[in-house]
Amino acid sequence: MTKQFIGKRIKRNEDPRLLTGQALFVDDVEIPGMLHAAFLRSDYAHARISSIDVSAARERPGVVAVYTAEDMGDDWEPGPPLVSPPPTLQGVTFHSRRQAPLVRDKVRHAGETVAVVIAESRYIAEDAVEDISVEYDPLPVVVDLGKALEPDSPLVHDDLDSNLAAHLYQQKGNYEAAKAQADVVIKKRFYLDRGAAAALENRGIVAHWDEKGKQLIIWDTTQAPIAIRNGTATRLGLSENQVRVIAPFIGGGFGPKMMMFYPEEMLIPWVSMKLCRPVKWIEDRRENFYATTSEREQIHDVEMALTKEGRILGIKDDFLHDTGAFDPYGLTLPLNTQCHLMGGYDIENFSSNCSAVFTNKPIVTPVRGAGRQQGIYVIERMVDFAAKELAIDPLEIRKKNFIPPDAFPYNNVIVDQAFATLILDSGNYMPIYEKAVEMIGYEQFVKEEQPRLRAEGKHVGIAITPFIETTGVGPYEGARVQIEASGKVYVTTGYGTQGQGHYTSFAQIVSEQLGVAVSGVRIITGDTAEFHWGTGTFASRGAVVAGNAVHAAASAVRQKVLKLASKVLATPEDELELEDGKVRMANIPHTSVSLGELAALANPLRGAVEPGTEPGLEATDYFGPQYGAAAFGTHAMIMEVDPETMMIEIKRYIAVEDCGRVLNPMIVEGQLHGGVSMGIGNAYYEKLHFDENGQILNASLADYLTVTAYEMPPRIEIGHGETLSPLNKLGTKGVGEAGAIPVPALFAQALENALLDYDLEILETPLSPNRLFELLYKS
Amino acid sequence: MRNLFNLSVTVNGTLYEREVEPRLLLSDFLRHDLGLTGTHVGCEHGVCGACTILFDNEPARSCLMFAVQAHGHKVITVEGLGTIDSLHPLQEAFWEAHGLQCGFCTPGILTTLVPFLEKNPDPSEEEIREAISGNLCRCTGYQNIMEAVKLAAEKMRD
Amino acid sequence: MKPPPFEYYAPTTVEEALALLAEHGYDAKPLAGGQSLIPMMNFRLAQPSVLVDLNNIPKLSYIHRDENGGLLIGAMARHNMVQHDPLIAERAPLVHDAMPKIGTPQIRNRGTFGGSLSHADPSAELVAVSVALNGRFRLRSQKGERWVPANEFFVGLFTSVLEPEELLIEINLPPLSERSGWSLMEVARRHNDFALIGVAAVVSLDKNGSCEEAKLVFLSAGDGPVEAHQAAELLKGQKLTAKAIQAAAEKAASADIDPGSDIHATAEFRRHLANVLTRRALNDAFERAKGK
Amino acid sequence: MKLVGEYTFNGPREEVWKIMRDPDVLVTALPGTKRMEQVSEKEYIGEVNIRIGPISGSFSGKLTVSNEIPPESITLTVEGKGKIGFLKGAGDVELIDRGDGTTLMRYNGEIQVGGKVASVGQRLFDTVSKSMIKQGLDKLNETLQDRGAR
Repeated sequence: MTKQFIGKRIKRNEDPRLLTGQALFVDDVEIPGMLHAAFLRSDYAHARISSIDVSAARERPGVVAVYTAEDMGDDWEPGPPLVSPPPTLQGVTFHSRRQAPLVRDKVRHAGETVAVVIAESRYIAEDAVEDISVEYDPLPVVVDLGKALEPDSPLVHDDLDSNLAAHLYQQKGNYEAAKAQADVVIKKRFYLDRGAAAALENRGIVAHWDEKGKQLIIWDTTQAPIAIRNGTATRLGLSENQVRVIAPFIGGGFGPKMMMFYPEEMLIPWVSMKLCRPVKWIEDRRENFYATTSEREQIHDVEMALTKEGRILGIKDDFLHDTGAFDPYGLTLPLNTQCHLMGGYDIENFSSNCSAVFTNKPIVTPVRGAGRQQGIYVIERMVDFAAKELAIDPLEIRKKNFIPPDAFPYNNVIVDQAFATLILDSGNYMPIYEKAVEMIGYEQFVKEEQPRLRAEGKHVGIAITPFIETTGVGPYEGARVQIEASGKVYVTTGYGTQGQGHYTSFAQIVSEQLGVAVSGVRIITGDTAEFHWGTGTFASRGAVVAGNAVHAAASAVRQKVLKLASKVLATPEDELELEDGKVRMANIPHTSVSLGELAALANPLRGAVEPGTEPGLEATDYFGPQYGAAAFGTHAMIMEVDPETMMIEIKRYIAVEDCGRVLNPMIVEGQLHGGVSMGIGNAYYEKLHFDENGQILNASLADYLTVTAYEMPPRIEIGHGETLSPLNKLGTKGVGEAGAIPVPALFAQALENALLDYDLEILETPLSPNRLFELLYKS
Repeated sequence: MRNLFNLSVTVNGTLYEREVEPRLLLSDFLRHDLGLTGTHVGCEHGVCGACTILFDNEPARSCLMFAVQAHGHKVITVEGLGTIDSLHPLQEAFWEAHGLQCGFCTPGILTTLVPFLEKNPDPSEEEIREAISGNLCRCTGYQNIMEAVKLAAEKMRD
Repeated sequence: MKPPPFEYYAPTTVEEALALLAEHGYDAKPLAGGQSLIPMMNFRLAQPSVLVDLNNIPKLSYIHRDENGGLLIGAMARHNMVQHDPLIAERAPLVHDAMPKIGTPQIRNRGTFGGSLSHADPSAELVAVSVALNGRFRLRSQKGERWVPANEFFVGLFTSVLEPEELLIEINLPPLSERSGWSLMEVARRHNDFALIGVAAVVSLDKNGSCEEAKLVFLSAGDGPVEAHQAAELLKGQKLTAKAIQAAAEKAASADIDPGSDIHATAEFRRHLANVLTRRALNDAFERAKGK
Repeated sequence: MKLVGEYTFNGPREEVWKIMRDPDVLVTALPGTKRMEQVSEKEYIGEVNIRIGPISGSFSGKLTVSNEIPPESITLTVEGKGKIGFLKGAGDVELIDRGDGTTLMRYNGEIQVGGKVASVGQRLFDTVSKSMIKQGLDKLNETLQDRGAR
């Protein structure tokens, strides 16, 4: 069916507010009598607290209260587990250890909260933090992921007999048997390090306990307002309906704002209730590096078994995953990694041991890409090495192994983050891959341009990397669609938004059903008072799960509209059409009734609403996919390297993406641009540097290098494929994280190709000029 | 030591008189004393550019200035550029070119670009990169920001 | 990240400012552009108890010729003003080239020439450039005034010969000699970051095209601007052949500088880059000198 | 961060050793040292106010000496903390008689910094430690020569 609104480049409904400074962010909330919080955080990564003296802080003028773990008494308890380990996995070991609002006995990572000061202003609160003196007994620190499981390693959690947080084993077919038949077996070890999400807006929370109304209102930079509401109610002994959590406009999420409960989220509402005053805490940038979660450190020992023709018979990958000092987010990340270790390839035999490991470093939870980037890095690097080893063209070996279009739905056998067997719902990989090859002009470049440039002494390389992204997992989201007597359409969902354009893409879905202008659809997201149910913004699931919930609700309202209108216009429903906010007769368009009039009729002041029907033109519906939708894409780049200075320049960048039905190409392209920029950071600029004491040596934006306009390619050229997902009515798949996933693998390929004469072998990410120098001149 | 200063400053054309502590950052003064929360704070060490405002018509980091330093000066924030009903051509261009996503960095980028486009009615790609190189954006990869600036330049030329 | 409390003064004349500095001595800190000081205060790494704001002394912001063809720059001239000043472009092209490399456009709108020099950050372009150009600094206190050559002004990390009660009020840049060329080369992680290493080069040629004098001053190579005397010595009187330039570059990188290591670059990588950049900068400067 | 280096004192080894072990001298030598008292034969506690341009921070802590082989070698261990962070380090110091009335000091140690100063000031560590060690040793050398002069 031809779409009127879906698939169109429609300007975003949210933009005018954002562009004029009229959008509400958490730090914009001002309430009379509001107090301000500042935290004393541990300088040490691992230490016992022998004493805390807050007396001087309490005496400082302007300070209202100072709390330590002790002051919380019986209210002190660690956060709830956010995600439990997969019940479906046999023999999985999982030790759940969660962060506390304030450290009681032992500090387990630098930046953990030791005390909180509540004062009349943030300035005074920070003065008072300096008045607090803490005696620490420093302990040996667990930093090196590779050494953390050694028997003599210090323990992050003393009650465990090692730093093993979790172990899981997954297999498909029989790798060892496959290996026995293989012509070649390639073995490599890969090191992948940590980066930060570094959203432009740091985290923040405002809690307002209304003692008379017995109502707690919380503004929180969270990606999961519903879960925060429920958890807060439980912690504070309130009913869910006494707590209202608002996730207003949020300055970027990228994963870490999905983590819950952060210590501050447990503490600030508690303080507000204690003092019966509104309390605001806004994370500062330095805090953000220690207190907000980060990701990506893993060490992989990989084997790939192939025939001499380059058919991949099997993969074996035993890897260590750094989970930081606690593991509230369960096994989501290692599972995502395992799910992507076979990439888009048809591989029958797979074996993977993963050990998640506690270290004295900040907590690890998903960051855009969420374990997938690591999996894709490993498989794509291995395929590159295989091509080299077998002297097969790197394009050919990939084409040889892609999952064929007729194999979908493709059972990947191993269990994914949704705790179900991963099934790739649909896809047609070859055309996407070939489109990228064609767009970058591969043939022409390698045959003509590259030789010419090499002759000129230039080091220019080309790379092409395919990848899958599992997206849109359950459990569910919901939405309510309502036509008001004003004719305005009002839509609410519990799903939070952090810049993905939901106010517009969801509106397009509704407009498609009700024939109203997109700008006339008002969307409210992330306010628990507006919609009670939902899960959260993660796993690139907005357009898939929330989008289809909106679609379901809008379709239901459309049915109500048609039913009523057919009465009013005395015309069968199938002869009616919804257009320009009116229902009209297909054959005589000037005979029509407006949606507003119908809404008024559906809410009569006299007479009786027929039994079995409800007043109003309103519907609430939910969507929970049977399993996730699998997107596919291929990125390509041409990069020039100066092997004297290690400075790089991306000459061209291609991103071809198949994310099913595209709701708004403008928004999808924007998501890809952003993902790629973060991926470029992950590949060559962004790394959290920990020293041997677990100190972060670059906890500022001057030393933690997110890319600027200068580090980006001249432009990112985008191509689209459209393999609809059979699992949902809209046929959508997720795209939010896609851009970031293949970039480090792509970079490694491009660097090796550009520096052919150096016979470089890249087994790590992120790289940097200094590291590249070491690889080129020290081997 | 709480020696207060009488500060009078013109913000978006309005004269404000307030008593402030010398250490109060201009960014906090604008946001919390004047309620002009369109100016955002992303790092408070002068790198991210979200807090950029126009100080006597030149882009400056409001987190790297004390409010007292604005005494007798003219400040323009994003609220002073255009309104929802009548957007500045630059704001229109950002809307049309999808030059923003979460919108947190946007006010600082807009205030940076207004004088830039007045001085460079027809900027080159390179000049635009240079102009926005002091503003970090985590969502857009800068591409549609570049597009928006080109579009704005057209709009502002005719 | 909020700054600690301090007393604030906003003098309108140099005399008032000097009186305040004399009164408060070590506890006082002059506030110029504040683009380096205020971040340190926001992090609470710097906690001066008194700030003497120089931004209300218009007299300190100017750029004009001096009688012998050089330039006089007021300490409070903002980077942005210097960057776009035709006199600078014409008579101090090395400074003109350095300007876009300093911070970001917004930083350059506030940051000042004298502030950057007084801050004495070994990674600051102007610190190295002022030495390469044989700049002279005019310092004044209530006790009186003195002129200090740039190469004697910087004594260590963030440390200069400035006494607590003394202000840098003016910078003098002598004219480049005839048949001289300049170059500023640096490598930074991102465009706006502090350079991992950088070098300012000035070479002047004698009538038969040999190197009369060469000056190589490095940034981010030590606790202040680092002048490569040994390398310069190698070039004196030489024809600037690829071989001679390479020899000088190697000498500078291996013997003249003593860079440190940090998370972005090891000392070894910095030496490597110094070698590369010196070669490139000398070639660049040589070409310019010949061109004249 | 590693601290490895050499320094030549213009004086005999015994004299160098003496001043090295004299708290009153150390107070004057170690940059920014406000006070230092010997609490036991092997232990000194003290307060240092480090000032690098606009950056300043005071650290209180202790200095412990061990493996003492007068006048040849000694191990120094420092631990200090303050509002802007903490530091701990240990180093072996060796004195070699050059035979020409001068003494060569070899030091080889490691220092670790934590807290705020570590997280935002890493660019400066190397330079700071290098220059502080140099300042300190120069001061010791001066004292040494003054004494010799007396």
